[in-house]
Amino acid sequence: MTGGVLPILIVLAALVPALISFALPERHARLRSIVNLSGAVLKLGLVAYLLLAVADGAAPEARLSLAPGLDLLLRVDALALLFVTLSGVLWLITTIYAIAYLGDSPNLSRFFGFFGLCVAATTGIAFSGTLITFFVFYEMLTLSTWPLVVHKQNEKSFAAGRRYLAYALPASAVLLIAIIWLESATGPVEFATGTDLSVLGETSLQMIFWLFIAGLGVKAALFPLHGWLPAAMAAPAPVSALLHAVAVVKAGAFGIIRIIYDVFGIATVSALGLATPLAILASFTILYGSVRALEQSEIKKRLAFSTVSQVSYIILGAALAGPIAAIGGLAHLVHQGLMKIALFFCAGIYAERAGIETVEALDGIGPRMPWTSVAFTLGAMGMIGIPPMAGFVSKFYLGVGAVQTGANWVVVVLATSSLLNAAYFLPLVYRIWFLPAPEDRAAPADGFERPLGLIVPAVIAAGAALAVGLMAGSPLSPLGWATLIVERDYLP
Amino acid sequence: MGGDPIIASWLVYGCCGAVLVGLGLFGFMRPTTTLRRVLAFNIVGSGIFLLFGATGYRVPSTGADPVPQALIITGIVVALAATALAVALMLALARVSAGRDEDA
Amino acid sequence: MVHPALLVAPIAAPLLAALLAIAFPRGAVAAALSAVGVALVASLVLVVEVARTGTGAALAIGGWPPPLGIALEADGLSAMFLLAASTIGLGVLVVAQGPFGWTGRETRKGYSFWPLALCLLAALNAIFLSRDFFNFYVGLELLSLSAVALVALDGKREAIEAALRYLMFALVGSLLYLLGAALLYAQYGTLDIGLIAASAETNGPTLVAAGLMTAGLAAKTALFPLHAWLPSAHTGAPAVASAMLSALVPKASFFILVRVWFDALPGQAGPGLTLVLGTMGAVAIVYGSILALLQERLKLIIAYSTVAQLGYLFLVFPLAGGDSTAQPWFAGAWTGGMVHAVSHGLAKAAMFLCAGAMMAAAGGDKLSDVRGIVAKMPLATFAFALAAVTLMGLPPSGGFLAKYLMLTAAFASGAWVWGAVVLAGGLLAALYLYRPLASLFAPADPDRTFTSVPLRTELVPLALALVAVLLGVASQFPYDILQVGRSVAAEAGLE
Amino acid sequence: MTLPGLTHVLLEGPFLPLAALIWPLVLGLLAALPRLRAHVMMALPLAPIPALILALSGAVSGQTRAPDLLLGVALGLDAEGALLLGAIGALWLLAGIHALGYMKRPDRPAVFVGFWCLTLAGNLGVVLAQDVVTFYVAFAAVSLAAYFLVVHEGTDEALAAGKVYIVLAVIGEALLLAGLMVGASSADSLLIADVRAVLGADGWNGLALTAIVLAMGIKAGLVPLHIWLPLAHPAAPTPASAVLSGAIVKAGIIGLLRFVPGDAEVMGWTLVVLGLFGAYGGVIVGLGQKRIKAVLAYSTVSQMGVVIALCGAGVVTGQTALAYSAAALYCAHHALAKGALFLAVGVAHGSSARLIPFVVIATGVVAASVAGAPLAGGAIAKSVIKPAFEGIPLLLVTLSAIGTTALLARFIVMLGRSHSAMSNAEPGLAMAGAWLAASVGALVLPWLVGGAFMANEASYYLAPGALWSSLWPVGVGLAGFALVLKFVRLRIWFAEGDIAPWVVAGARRGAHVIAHRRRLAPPSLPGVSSAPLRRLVSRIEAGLALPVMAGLAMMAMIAAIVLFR
Repeated sequence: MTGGVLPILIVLAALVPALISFALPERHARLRSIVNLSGAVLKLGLVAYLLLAVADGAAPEARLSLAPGLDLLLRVDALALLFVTLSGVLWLITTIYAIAYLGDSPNLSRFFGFFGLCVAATTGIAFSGTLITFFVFYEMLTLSTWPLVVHKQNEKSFAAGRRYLAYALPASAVLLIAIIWLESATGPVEFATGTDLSVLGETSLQMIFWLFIAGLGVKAALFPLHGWLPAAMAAPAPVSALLHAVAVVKAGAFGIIRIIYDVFGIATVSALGLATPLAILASFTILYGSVRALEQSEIKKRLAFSTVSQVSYIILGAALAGPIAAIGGLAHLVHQGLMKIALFFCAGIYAERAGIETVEALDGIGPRMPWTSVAFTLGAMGMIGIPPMAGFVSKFYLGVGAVQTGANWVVVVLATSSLLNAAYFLPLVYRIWFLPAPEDRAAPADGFERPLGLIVPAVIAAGAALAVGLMAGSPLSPLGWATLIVERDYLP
Repeated sequence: MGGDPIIASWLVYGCCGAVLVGLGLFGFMRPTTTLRRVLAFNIVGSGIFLLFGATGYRVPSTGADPVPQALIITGIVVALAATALAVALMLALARVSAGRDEDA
Repeated sequence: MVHPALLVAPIAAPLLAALLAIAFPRGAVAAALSAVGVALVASLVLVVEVARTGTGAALAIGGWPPPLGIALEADGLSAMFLLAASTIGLGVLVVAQGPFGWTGRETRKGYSFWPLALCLLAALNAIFLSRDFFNFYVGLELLSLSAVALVALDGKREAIEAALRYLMFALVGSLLYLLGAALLYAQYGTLDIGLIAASAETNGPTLVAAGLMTAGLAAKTALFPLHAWLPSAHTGAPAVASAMLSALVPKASFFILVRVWFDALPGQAGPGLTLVLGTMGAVAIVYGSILALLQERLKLIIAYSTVAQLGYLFLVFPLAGGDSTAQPWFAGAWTGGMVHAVSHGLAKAAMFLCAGAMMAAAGGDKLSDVRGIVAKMPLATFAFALAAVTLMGLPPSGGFLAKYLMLTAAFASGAWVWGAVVLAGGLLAALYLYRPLASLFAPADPDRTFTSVPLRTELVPLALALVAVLLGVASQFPYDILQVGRSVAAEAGLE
Repeated sequence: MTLPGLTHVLLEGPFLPLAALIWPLVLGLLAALPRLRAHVMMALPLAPIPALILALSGAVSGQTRAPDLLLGVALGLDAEGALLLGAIGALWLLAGIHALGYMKRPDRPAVFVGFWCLTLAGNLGVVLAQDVVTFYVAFAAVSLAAYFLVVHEGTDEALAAGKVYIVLAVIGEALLLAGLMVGASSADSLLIADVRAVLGADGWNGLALTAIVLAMGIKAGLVPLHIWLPLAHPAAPTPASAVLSGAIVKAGIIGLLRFVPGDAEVMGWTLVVLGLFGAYGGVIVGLGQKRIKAVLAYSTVSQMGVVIALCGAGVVTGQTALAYSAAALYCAHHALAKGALFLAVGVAHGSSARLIPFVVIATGVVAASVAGAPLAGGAIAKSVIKPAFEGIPLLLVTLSAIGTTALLARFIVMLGRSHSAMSNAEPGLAMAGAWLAASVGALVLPWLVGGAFMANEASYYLAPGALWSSLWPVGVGLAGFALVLKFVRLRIWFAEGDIAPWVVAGARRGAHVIAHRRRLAPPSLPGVSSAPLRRLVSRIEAGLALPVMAGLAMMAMIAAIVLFR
């Protein structure tokens, strides 16, 4: 199979089930589930095949030119694969979870349609070889996520949807300005070939860089632009899992990584004096997200703010000019995905099965829902950065990388953020396991931890986070793959 | 046969045309009833056709240039059609506002 | 050489069908559909020929070469507009079978819709194919009169008032245009674009003539200060008619304006023209969007959206292709403008047809009436959303391609003010289209029932919207066609 | 297409160290299986066995490397490590046996066993770890998992103590993480030895060393950070507090020994000062305690103070190797002895008035050994650490024996009164057996293994001079205690955990302020009321519809086009 067709196949593997789901009327629930699951499995198979190919240095690409100088390029490189593997795996378990979670609630065809579109857009973002392709899929992601946020169609989710668009659309306008400003001077920008930025003056380059960061920062929930994320908690649990761990937030962070490494190049970024301010902004977001999370009494809101701070680890890793920090950032892209999706699944199960929405209602649920609570605890431990969970590995690499580049203050930020994470996660774990359960909590008819479709994905995700942390040293782990990326593509 | 007339006849027609156009446009813009506007429209139209005719004459030697004449004829037809439509609409409006509704 | 029939058919077929429709009202629908079908096929073949041969096609009718005879010519631009007009025309007429089809007995509306619509389409094709200013005039008049008649079709009071106001504006416009043509003829002794371009020189009378024509055409294209007639006209007209009115009619007069400044008098466009048209276009975008934001009725929102989107077209003049040599690749604002004209036409037609279908189902066109109609008419709502995506200029739609081309031209030529206006237009479009979309997707309150609507009234807009999006995806094809026969000014830009 | 690195080796070097760690984890997981729940407590004594076998086989040549695990696990064992491993393993074994008897019908045994094994694995990992990441993972396991042992009883007091414990443990983790990051990155290697070498330098590395010492201080009960110890011990079940005091606290000491470099003068002196302060402070506050386990807890604080001082002295006098082996021996002896004392408390509670004298006498001997009485193991341990000290610290160390003796005498007196009310109470074979074994171990161990660590022969300690030098402090201590008991009526009582209540109150007020500061309302878009805008716009629309306006606009347009050529 020629390499070129592979990336298109993978994008189609996500797109086709979506289109089929749109067409299927509501009553064909079973057929729709089969279509989506087979799509997900097929995608994973293709990704596995590609992993082997790319590991050997192949970089298949497919080019479709829209207009001279404006061509869509799907190119598979190691960084793209890291993101696609993450989104592929998490899409599979999120689909299982969504099927069980939504059961027979109304207009599911529409839900799975847009769900598939979202993942197709994310895959497109990962494979995009030029800035314009990236922008096209970036926009597709915004559009296909909005209907998911407003899926429940109640006033709260519409308000959340409004807020999401109010942040996302101007951001895309800003991003478009940045792209056009850059491309009008340097010609079409391709990630692989890189661009000579000498054409533009230093100040305009800096302004373009900050426009890029603003445009991508909304999705990556950087400090001033994170407002939409907590509000988007009005969406059903599988959607928040998708938003936080699989697609949207990752797309923002991935975009920033692409901009820093492939468009500007880490040397130019630090030469222009942009690396430190970005690192400071990311660090501030880390601390701000954690402090705000302390105040939230709703579990999902707390997780949302924790995402705001966790994603900035990735950006911090990208901003610090050292290879080890870069590896840490890239690995955290995957680790955060696994841990956060486990937490969201558990939050969804608690809300769905035991009606627990707020932190106070968590008392004593541990013994009654052992599997979910263990998964939640593992996820929480990972977030705090307690070894041997995945969170610790990337945090450790970030710290070491930071000190190597001389940014020692980052270690203080990381330590404080671990403390803050503990401050807003440990009380939850404490309530789950150590406080007596209120008498009036009625277990649903068929027991708390049913159906399995809900519990298994959560446990898998938490287990994967633990396994990835434990086996971090091996080349197969995300850390190993991140090292491969940094050594192969970005070592100065 | 007289020598050159004091001013060439085409100039006279040209100026008359221009005056007619000016008058018509002024009449068009004044706040008046629609009927008056349609009349103003016709005045401007004839002014323009006069201008067209004047330009046609200017080409010497082989008599009047046929093209403007063709254009003028078409112009007149089009102006007539437009006026007819305008008047029809005004009648329909009058009928409607008088209470009887058009048949569906 | 392109077979001459291809150039004549798009004009002759609809006219013939119009006559047949008058003679045999019972067979009007069949005649109309077959005629527009023929026109569509002819334009398709024409487009393919133009793309393949890379040169336009010309035909001197009756063997009389200009300056005496009338010449029909189709370069890339006219072929593209022709194809768009025929596609939209066919779509609209297919949907029109519902409200205006033969229902046993002859009704006033049913009888008069078909000939008017066919005349309108014939006029459009005539304008797109002609190379002669007087030909444009005749086409323009036929277009305006049939459009005015269509607006007044419903016979209600505000429809007729709107039609009258539209007629007034149209008459002033065509008079000024005719005056300009007369002066041009006085100056150059011919009205054929090619000949004028050959002997054009910059002097007072030519500029006055061109100015008059521009003012006239601006009135007909409803450019900002002269747009007051459009919203009421397009809301008064029946939805099917307003689809054609909004999507095609203003594009014809814009097409002539482009011919005047880019083909006939390339050297004449001074800063006066570009700045005036550019500023009026920019204000039109902002003003139209604000008004669309404040409307409660669906059709009014779409009508004001037309006013705004038309503003985009006039940004072509200040951007005018930008000195393409400066850009690393020669994407011009001119191409962007033309792609925007086509994609806006398709999207606006789809949007009006959806609005028509929803009004028929909900019995009213206020946003509150159509709330939650997605449950009953998912396809129409999805078409509406797709059209909205094109209007907002989000990828992968045709609108995005147009916006992208204009933006690159703006940034390359340093005129980033116009770039900002283009972007603001996209955001404002998102702003005023959010409310209708939100209410369409809102959960319908159970006791509200919608009458069912024939499937074709949902499928046609969906098809048109998909073509609009397709324009953005498979955009290499339209891009190349538009380059065929592109004048120097379009490429190098009005200086 | 071979995956890169698939063929590389999974494990190099001897397997036993890795097995010693993995075995307790496996047992812990098995405990969770419902089928094995019935006799899950059996796992407690089995868990430390591989570690004991490893310790008995002595030092391990070469490192065990498992590059895939974590960031490349490296385990190793030197002579001192083997001694410590043996003592800690033995204590865990005996405490496990004791727990079998002590906890007849424990609630949620699976959870207790699970976390017991996890803590054990962490404890062993701290001794075996050669690379920074494994050390951190093990340290995290031992400090966080121990929380569950503390709060096992579920009483309010236990939960409160647990809260203080976990907060300090997490702060310790964060500090350690920061310190290790800086150390690992400036040493550009993950091995502890390399990191230790680089920590001496000033600047950021100095800060890293302080952070690591603080983290170890929290665990080892360095004075200001010791407040969790006296709160946790009384609340925990006896076998757990035996292990807490005997083995888990040692993790902090091992950390200090491993990370404090030889050239950190300033750090050395601070350790000596704080250590000695802890030694004497522990005794004074210990005497003012009401509950027997609190007394023992303070005795641990005081003993650990001495060892910390020893570490500091080793750095100050440049004899880090000697201090390392001396500390190893002292800690090994202290582990078993303190374990025995705690188990004695368990045995005492379970035995009737009739049996209590035997318990008291045996515990008295062990207490004497801890105090450094001649012929007992403690004497050797104390004598081994003396050469590391000079000048005033040396004097203070010898005088500290007096304090320890007084404190332990008070313990013995309280032990005597704490027999169970039932006349026929039998402490049960498992509990008594474990306690006796621990006592014998404490007494005998220094003699058995002392040879390798002592500068001179065993006979030296039998010489009258050495006897006398270890006897007089014990005598003075006993005499002083007897006087105080008889005549000084005023009793000054210290709150358990001395400064703990104020610290906790301060922390709670701080948390309260953060949680309830005014929630910043999200900036809502200023809702422009559309009415005035609507009116303005409709006026403009009406105006533009007038033909005159349209006409004027067109005229203006034409003029602009013509004029601005």
